[in-house]
Amino acid sequence: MMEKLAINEHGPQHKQAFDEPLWWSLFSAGGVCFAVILPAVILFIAICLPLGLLPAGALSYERASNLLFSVPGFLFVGAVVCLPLFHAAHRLRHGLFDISVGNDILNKKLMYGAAALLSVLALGLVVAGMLR
Amino acid sequence: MQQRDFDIVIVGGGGAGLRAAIGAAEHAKEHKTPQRIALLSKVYPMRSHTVAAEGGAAAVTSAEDSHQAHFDDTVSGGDWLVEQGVVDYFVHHAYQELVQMERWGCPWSRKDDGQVQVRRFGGMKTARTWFAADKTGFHMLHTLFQTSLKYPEIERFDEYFVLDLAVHEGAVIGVIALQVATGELTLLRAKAVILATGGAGRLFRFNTNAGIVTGDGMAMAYRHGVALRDMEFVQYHPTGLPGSGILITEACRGEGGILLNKDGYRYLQDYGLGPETPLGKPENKYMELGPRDKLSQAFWQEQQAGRTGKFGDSDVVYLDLRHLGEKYILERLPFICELAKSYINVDPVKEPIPIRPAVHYTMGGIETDPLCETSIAGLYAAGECASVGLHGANRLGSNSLTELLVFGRLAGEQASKRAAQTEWADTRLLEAQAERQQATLARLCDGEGSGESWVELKHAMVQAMESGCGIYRTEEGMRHSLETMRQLRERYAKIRVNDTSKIFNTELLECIELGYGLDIAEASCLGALERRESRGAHQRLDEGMQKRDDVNYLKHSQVFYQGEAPAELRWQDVDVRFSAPAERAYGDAGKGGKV
Amino acid sequence: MSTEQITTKSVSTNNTSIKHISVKRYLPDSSAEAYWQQYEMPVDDSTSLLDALNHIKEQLDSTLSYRWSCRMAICGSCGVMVNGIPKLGCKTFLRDYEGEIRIEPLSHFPVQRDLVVDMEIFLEHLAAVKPYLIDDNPVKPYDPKAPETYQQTPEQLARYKQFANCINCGLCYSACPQFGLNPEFLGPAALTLAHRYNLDSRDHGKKQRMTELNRHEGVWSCTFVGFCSQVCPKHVDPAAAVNQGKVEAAKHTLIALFKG
Amino acid sequence: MHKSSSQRLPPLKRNWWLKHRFFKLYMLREATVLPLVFFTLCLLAGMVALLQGADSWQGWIAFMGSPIVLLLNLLALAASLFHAATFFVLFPRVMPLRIAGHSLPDKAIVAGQWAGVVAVALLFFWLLGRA
Repeated sequence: MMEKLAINEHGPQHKQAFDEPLWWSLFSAGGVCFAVILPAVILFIAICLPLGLLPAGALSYERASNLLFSVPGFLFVGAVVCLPLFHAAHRLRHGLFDISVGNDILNKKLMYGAAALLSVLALGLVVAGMLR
Repeated sequence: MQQRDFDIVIVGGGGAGLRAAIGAAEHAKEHKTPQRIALLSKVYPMRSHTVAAEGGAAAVTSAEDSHQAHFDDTVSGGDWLVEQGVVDYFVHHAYQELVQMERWGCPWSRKDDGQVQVRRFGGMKTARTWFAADKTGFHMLHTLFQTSLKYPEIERFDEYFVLDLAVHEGAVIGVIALQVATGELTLLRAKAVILATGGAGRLFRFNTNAGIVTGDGMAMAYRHGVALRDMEFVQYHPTGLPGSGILITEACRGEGGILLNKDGYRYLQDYGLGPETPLGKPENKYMELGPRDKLSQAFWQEQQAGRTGKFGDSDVVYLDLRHLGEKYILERLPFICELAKSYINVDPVKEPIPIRPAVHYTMGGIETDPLCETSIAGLYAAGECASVGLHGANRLGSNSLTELLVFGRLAGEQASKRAAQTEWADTRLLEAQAERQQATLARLCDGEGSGESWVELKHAMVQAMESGCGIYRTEEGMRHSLETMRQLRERYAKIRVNDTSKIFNTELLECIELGYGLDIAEASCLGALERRESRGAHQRLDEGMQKRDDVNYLKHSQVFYQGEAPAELRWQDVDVRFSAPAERAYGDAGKGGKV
Repeated sequence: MSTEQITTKSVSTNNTSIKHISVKRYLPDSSAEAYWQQYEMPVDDSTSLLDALNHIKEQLDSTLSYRWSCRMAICGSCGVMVNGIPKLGCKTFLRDYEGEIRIEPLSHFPVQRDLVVDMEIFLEHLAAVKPYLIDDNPVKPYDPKAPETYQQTPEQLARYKQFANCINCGLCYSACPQFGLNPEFLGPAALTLAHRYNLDSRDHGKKQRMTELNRHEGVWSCTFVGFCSQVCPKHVDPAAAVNQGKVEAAKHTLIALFKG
Repeated sequence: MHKSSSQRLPPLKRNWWLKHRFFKLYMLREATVLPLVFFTLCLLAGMVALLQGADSWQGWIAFMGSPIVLLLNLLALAASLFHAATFFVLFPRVMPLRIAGHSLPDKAIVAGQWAGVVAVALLFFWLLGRA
């Protein structure tokens, strides 16, 4: 019970967190995508497709390429890959803080950095496909 | 022992104390005399009992209303035992204070056009009560507390229990307080001190008051020779919940709620408050909108006649709101619904609320002049602890929330004025008094007392107050109560606490509060016994004393402390310069009277 | 008015039974460690936890310390942990508990003694957000000689009214793991109070408050656990206020960005 | 009053969330992003495969059909639905929608969001449900 008594030495800090609104906005947008779009995406692509429940040719190599390597495909990747990645990064960062793993400044860089890298990769793949 | 110097020390962090602090700070700023203000409270300020006020705050607001009307209502409501000059000042400053609260952010309920809304209240001629749903005191207190945070000159001492005033040669020089968290004594030297410690409802067993309402400030001033005035007038609020005494606001009736006995009959028409007003059409000063003393007395009469119902062990009548409709009830009286559901499992939308009178307010208190100063130079009092002369023999609902603003500010300004012209007293004078306090505490904690239990004494006190000084009183009952108080005071001298810890020793605080309580309870009983008439909240059943007696008793009672000896009573003239005493009448009977 | 007999439940309160309450005691001047103490008492359907504590204080053990005052859930004094959940003692009824009842001081605050915690940090956080009406250039300054109110329609009032109902009991801080993880986090009640004033049509202090809110220890420490709103005895929904504060802080940042 | 020297407790221990059901549910909600990340990585791999040609695309579909991957993606589906259930109720509290001075009931906003989920599923059905 006497473990308390860590006296707060540093005065009030007024350091503005101007980056947080960005992360939070991406988190929120990603959360919406995760909730509204992802159930259908997972159902059709990760479950129906491999189980062969989709009509033949629904996602044949040609059809899939046409669908993905296009402007709508670009937007699709933004909504089901990039934004959810930032959503995940945000929650992982806070989750790590919740269970006292690492330190927040480093975790932030790692998580959002990874999300950004993978997002660039994903969108890059679409662009590469379109230019092919 | 910590020692600090302040220009002004305010004891009590409720509505009056906070308003005084802000008033003093503003006054000092305006007069370019920077002042340090200490605000001491035995609880965090937002826990103060102002928080529990529900109904509203009165001020002349509409064009049809007039200062004269508010004055007349207050004077006759107080059965002419009021200081009329004070009432005059009050009604003329009420509105500006409520507007000031609005400018500080108080969320007053509104009309569709954005103007502040008013509601009806008992004993008031027209609707003039500002409200914030049914949590007016809560919103006012939090607004004041939050506003006080703007002022760096106000230094708060939260959970500091004031043990005594330091007085030297007829002038106050500071206070001695106990820091509850550590048990350390703190000396605060001051040029002016304001007492804003609230009432003493906890002298009675069944009351609407918070546990902290123990009359501390009254006792402190009283022990230094300031008169307690009109202490026999204790208001019973007609509508408390059975069992707990939790307050069900008068606003319920202001909004159109009705009172029924067990036969479903609106019994108030039998007590000079009729004729019956139509359902959902409340009329000021009629029926349920009569003053609190009359309504509580009517309950007692119904109880004697066997026309009250039962709820648990309590005799009750019923407050019926159902005809107001769910939407209206939830908009205007949400807190009442929450309280009734939580504490007696009754939904006011669907059922009448069983209620009974409970002790609510101490009309009397520390005697002050119209500028809030007591007979000790530099010592001011405001709010329920004070008797500035506003309420007389019966307070009108919604006058007290306004009172703590009007007189809180006035006391703050007066104290600031005095502080600008006064020097601190020699510290050694305070230290001497602090040593006395140290000795008193030591006696309570490890003295050789016979081990009288504070619990037993407290229960004996509240029982005696209730049985002898209730809604109706008899010579015999009051005499017995007074005797009891004197015996209890003797027994108190031998009291001892079990808990000797210095840290947050609430048992010690209870004991000290009990000591305060016994002193003022004696004053209250003495005033009651000696007032051989019936007036306002003081109603006697004794032969020949059932009527008001202006010849002998148009006078304030003043009780003076005499140490261990019995207290002494004197009589003081009342200021009746504007309105001669007249018949106090409500309902149709009041129609012919003064406008 | 008809003269029918009033039929209201005449309550069968007196289901008296014996209950055990365990209280976590901590008496720093006699022992460095906290310990559990059990009390036994008769209770009925109307007995609140506060009634029980008062019974202990007066009849069983006068050394037990706790805070209380209004006993009607408006002063905010009597918050304690009841079986691990923050509650107001006066609004908690023993009839709702089967078996053991374990009472502890509020979590996440330093314990001073028994059930009394040090609330200073809470008060500091409240004061930090400038919780008062700020109107630096009011159209009409307050004039005591011709006092005038602001205009505010019931709709404008309704926007913030719920958030003005906070009684500062501190239960939400005990429910908030983010405050437990980092006491510098301003926390639910303080952020709610800031939001209450930001939403008030009479106020113009949002920009000043935003410098407090838009900090890591401001709104951004909240992860919408939401337990604060669950335990709030006045249904203030602090979680909603804090997260609406995030939207405001985001807007604030955007504006700051454009203004450079 | 100046009291910036008030006491601070040390932070909670890392197992704090195991002590209450509410906090366990919170952690579960936060953990929904783990299967999400897995699925996203799968999707990324699929995009690489698609770029590489028809054979790798077929290989990717086969990979997606392996029991463990399938199981993890079923978990991701459940996670997305659980996430949706927890996320939708937050929306009206974060952004209360007001129309003509009256706030829209929370239930309507939540229902609207579920309607969105169904609409997206129908869109996919329209797109992929036929050859």
